[in-house]
Amino acid sequence: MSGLDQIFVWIGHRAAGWFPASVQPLVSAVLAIAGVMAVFGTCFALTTLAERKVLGRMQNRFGPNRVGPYGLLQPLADAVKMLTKEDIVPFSADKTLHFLAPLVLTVPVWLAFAVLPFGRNMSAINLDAGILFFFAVGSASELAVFMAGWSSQNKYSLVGAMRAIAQMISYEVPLVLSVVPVLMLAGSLELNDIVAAQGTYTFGGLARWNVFTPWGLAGLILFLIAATAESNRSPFDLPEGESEIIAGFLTEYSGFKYALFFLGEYLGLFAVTGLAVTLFLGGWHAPFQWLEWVPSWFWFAAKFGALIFLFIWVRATLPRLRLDQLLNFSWRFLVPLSLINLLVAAAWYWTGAWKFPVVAPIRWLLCAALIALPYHWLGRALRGAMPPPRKYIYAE
Amino acid sequence: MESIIQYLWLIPTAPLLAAGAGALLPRRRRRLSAGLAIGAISISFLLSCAAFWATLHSGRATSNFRWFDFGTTSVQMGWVLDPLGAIMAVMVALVSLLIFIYSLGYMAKDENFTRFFCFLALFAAAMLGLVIANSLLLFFMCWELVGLASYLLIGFWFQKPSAAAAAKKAFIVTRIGDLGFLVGMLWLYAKAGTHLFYDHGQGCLEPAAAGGLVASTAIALLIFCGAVGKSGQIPLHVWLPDAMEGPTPVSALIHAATMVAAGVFLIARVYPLMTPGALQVVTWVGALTAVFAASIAVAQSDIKRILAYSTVSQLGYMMMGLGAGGVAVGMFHLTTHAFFKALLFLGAGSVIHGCHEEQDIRKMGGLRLRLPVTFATYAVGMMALSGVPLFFSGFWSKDAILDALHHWRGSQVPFYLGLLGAFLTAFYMTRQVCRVFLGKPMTVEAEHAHESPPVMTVPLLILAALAVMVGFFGTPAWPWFQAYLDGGSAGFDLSKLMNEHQLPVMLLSTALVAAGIVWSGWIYGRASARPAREADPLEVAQPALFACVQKKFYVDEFYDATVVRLTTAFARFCDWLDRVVLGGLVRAVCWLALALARLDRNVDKSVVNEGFDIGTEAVRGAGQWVSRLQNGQVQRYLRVIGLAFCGLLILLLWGCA
Amino acid sequence: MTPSLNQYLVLSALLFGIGLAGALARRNAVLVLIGLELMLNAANLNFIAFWRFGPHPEKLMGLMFVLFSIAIAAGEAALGLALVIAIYRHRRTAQVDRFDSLKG
Amino acid sequence: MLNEIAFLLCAALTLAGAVAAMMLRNLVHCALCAAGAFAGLAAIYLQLDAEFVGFAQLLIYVGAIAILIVFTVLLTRGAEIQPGAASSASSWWKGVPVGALVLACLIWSIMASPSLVRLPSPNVHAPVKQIGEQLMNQFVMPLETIGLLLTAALLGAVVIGLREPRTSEPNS
Repeated sequence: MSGLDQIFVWIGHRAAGWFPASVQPLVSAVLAIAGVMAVFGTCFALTTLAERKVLGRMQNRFGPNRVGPYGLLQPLADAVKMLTKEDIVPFSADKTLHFLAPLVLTVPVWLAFAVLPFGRNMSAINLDAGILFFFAVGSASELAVFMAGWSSQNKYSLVGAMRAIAQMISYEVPLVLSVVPVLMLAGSLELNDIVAAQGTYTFGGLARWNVFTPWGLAGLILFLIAATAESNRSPFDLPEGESEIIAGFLTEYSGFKYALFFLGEYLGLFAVTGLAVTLFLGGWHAPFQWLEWVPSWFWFAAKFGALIFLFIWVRATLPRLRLDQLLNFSWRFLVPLSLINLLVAAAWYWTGAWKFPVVAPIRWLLCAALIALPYHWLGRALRGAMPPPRKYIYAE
Repeated sequence: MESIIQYLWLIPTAPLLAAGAGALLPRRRRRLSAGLAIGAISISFLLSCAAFWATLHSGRATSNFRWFDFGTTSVQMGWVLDPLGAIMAVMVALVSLLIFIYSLGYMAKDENFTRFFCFLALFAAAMLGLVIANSLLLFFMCWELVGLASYLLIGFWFQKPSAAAAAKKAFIVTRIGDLGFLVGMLWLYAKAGTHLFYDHGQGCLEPAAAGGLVASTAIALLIFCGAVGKSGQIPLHVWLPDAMEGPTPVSALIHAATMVAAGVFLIARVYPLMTPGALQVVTWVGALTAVFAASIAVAQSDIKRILAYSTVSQLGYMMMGLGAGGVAVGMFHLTTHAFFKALLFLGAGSVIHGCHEEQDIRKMGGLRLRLPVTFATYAVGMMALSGVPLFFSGFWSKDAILDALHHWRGSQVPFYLGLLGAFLTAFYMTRQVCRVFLGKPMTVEAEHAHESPPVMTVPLLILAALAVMVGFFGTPAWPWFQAYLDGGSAGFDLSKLMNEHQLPVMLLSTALVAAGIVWSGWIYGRASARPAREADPLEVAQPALFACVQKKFYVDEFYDATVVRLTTAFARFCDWLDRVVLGGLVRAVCWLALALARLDRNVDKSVVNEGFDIGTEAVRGAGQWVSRLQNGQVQRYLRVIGLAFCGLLILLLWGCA
Repeated sequence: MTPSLNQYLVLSALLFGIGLAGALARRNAVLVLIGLELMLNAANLNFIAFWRFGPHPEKLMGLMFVLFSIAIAAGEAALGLALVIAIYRHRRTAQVDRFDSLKG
Repeated sequence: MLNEIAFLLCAALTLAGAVAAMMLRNLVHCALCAAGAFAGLAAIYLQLDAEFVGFAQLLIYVGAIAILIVFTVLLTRGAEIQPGAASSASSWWKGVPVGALVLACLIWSIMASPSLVRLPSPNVHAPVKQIGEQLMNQFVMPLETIGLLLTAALLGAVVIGLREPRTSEPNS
């Protein structure tokens, strides 16, 4: 409970204190919003740079290194470029929707950050149904994508939009289902409660994060896969696959609107990453009890950064999926597996009442087996369901 | 005792499970099926030994349970463990085990090996269930199951018409006896009110119930009918020789050692019901059967048929023993006979196997050199059956029967018949051994005969050892067997062997046996040197009598001429009745129905149809009118609903205001 | 000053009327379905309003009703739209006034 | 005052969306306007302290049903062909008067009930936990039934939507 831990809270209180009491709640809310927007706006800029640098390193090249020291000013240059570009609207486009689409995408995504706890006492609002709020505002992005694709009156845009919606609908199911075990075990939809439920320590100081349980581990992996697909990132970037449909629903966008889409997609990624940290990785809690003195917001940022790095890494590693593979993977593998994960969580809850020596490893192994065996079988069934690899007759 | 009685049901259940599993196995799983059956019967054997051990120290134990209720009565079933059942269970399980093993070799080439072991296991299960049953009803069920298994196994080679016929014959003939048994059983239930043998003083065999029975002689005789059928006593003996069409291990197991002894066991089991009058009948039937069958055996030439008639004859001895001497005497002969008759049958099987399925003893000869083990064991069996003194079990058990007959108060005729039977037995067994093993080979097959594999000869050796040893448990000097069955203890007293009651009988029978062996040896020892086609020496001496005996005293022909023809005639009559009388009646009814239908059709056409036509036209018209309301335009429906809603709302508000 | 119950009810009635008029007037099946959804939503609003203004809000009866109603509406929409697509495949039209025969 | 303004704004959004959804010519516009109306209703639910229902409304209506409608519009090519201006006068006069009549009846009945002019109960809140407990206790049978119903609806929709085998189509 050091001062450093609560420094942002303290700053917010002091700043709000300058205003009359009647508008203080409004002011503190505005301040929180401004803080979130500032932090994650910066984060967006840094991430674009980091992504390009990391991708470059992974592909054995340097990445941007011309603008500023180590290329650090590259995001700034990109921003200037984007804002000064001509804003092209196709002649046949539905101009209203073409204009509204980036807004409809970006605004709800900002809303989603309102419920995330970034540190001790550091969430903008404490909603009773926080998770539900998160997913409810996130659902608007599908409409935005459709609006963008349809209003462009371009067949690539429309195909891209349809692909994106199919993908988002398919992966929203496992995304939500993989969250449910956490809610079951925490007994609350409020994110602060979920973080608090992971806030105790066991085995001499190891944190009780959800990821250390079998269902939590499986849930995190399922969640991350579904989140990758939800945010249209590689290897699930079919809606924007350059080599197939130019840029999908983004084809007819340029300039500021394109930048807004870009921003919206990254913010969506940040939001689900933050949710993954909160749900599975213990939120802002330290991994070991003796590390509690480190400020809570630092732990959140560290975990957040690690997951973002993981996303970049995955992008650099895996090739893009085919559409049938994508849908099969979701409906035949992720959805059943996340349903089974519910049962595993129930089993974990139930076995929690067991009382005999060395119960912990036995319980862990039992639940792990409960999820590992379906994983094996479903994986085999999935391999059987996929069409065989194409044969290139003329290439050989 | 208490502990083993709870697991007694496992004895029949183990082979039953093996049979069930074997029935589901595909044909090619030969080893698995045989292994299952042999393993199961081994378990039964071990359990039987444990049960036997338990009975050495204590008396009778029962375990009853309620099978079902109807009304106020409840039908009970249960197991009983007493010396009688225990000795029988051990004997059945041991002989079954040995014969199962023997079958491995004997049936090795048969394509239906799996089925064979399934049936064998089914038989063993039924037989063991019968042995430990504590209810006449359960006994009867197992009894019928045994009959079924016997039917299946006699007809195992059902491709042979003779085997199929023999199976049917065995089934039908024993059914006649079983009918009597069933009637007796029901009568007994009506009188005693229970089928349990022992039920803490309430069972039908216990003094409280059995003492006060009315008409008990009739019941006992009806039950004896079952025994007559199963044990091949006159006049229902005709099926047993024909049953030899089955595979030889089956003959040994079912039709020599165990199943046919079930009739004897039945009488022994219900002995308390047997009144003196009934016992007299038993004795007489047994005596007649013994001599009758033995005399037929003299003139047969099929190696297995000779043994079959010998079995019938020995079963007659057992009946005599039961009738005149009591349970112990009959059961002792049953036990010794089981071992040496199984030995003889298996030896015969070995001979047949060695001679390439040849069964005619006139075509054999000189096999002692080619099948030495078989010869040695067969000789032991032959001497045991003939009753060669002192060392062979048959001597002691037969002697006990003869002794009992000698002291029987009824009549001395059975005693002399028994002596005659003993002489005949020695005669035909010597004849058989001479024909088969001594002399020179009569045919090419006999010359090229070969010894059987160890899987067949080892059971022979074990049975030979048992055929000798079992007898020592029941000598007059040490009557352990009798004492065990009666629940007492026996002391060793050599002087009893020498007392004035037993010694003359013993010497007399010994002399007769010796005479039979010597005479037969004198005749056939020389005859076996002659060619096979030549007539039997006895036939030369007494052609008419020999022919009569060879044709089994024309009993089969007699049955054909009387019972079978009568039945056939009655069946024809029934057929005629069905075709002409009943069929005519049915045809008449049909005509009547047809006429009515024609009438009805006309009425229907002119009256009903017209009416309905008018009615349906009206309905259709109305429907067409109404269907205009339902034209498929959903929006119109919705509009109507909306207007109706307004109307209702206005009415409602009007009412309120 | 907070709005009173009858304001919500009037809003609900307006929504219902608009939905009904649309469902009756428009000929495209999809639009008819949208009209139906609007009417359902008007009913839901009634439930919520009566729950909020009712004497026993702690019993959550209205909320529950609306939750179930929303779930059913989702199923109804999925089925209705699937039917529209299926009919469109057969008839090459999505006009409700052409859907007037039972045979495919 | 603030509440009143918020209510009026949300009501205006909802009604405008609904009217537009029923009157616009382009079906995609109609669908999107309907989504707007649904979102406005969700806001009204939030204002009525029914957080959970509001979010559920947003999630299901905007996230699922609107998308479904849009898909259907595209699959039935409703957005492209508009033969003879779908909103022809003949159908307008068939529908709107009935709608107006019903509306009039409803409004009249509302206005005729003075007991409806009342203020909300104070301090109402519906915590998620309580909703969950009620769903698992008092309403568990309806919940299970709804689950079954949704499963059946899902299967039914899939079966209906499946493309039939080519052979059974007469004109292809």
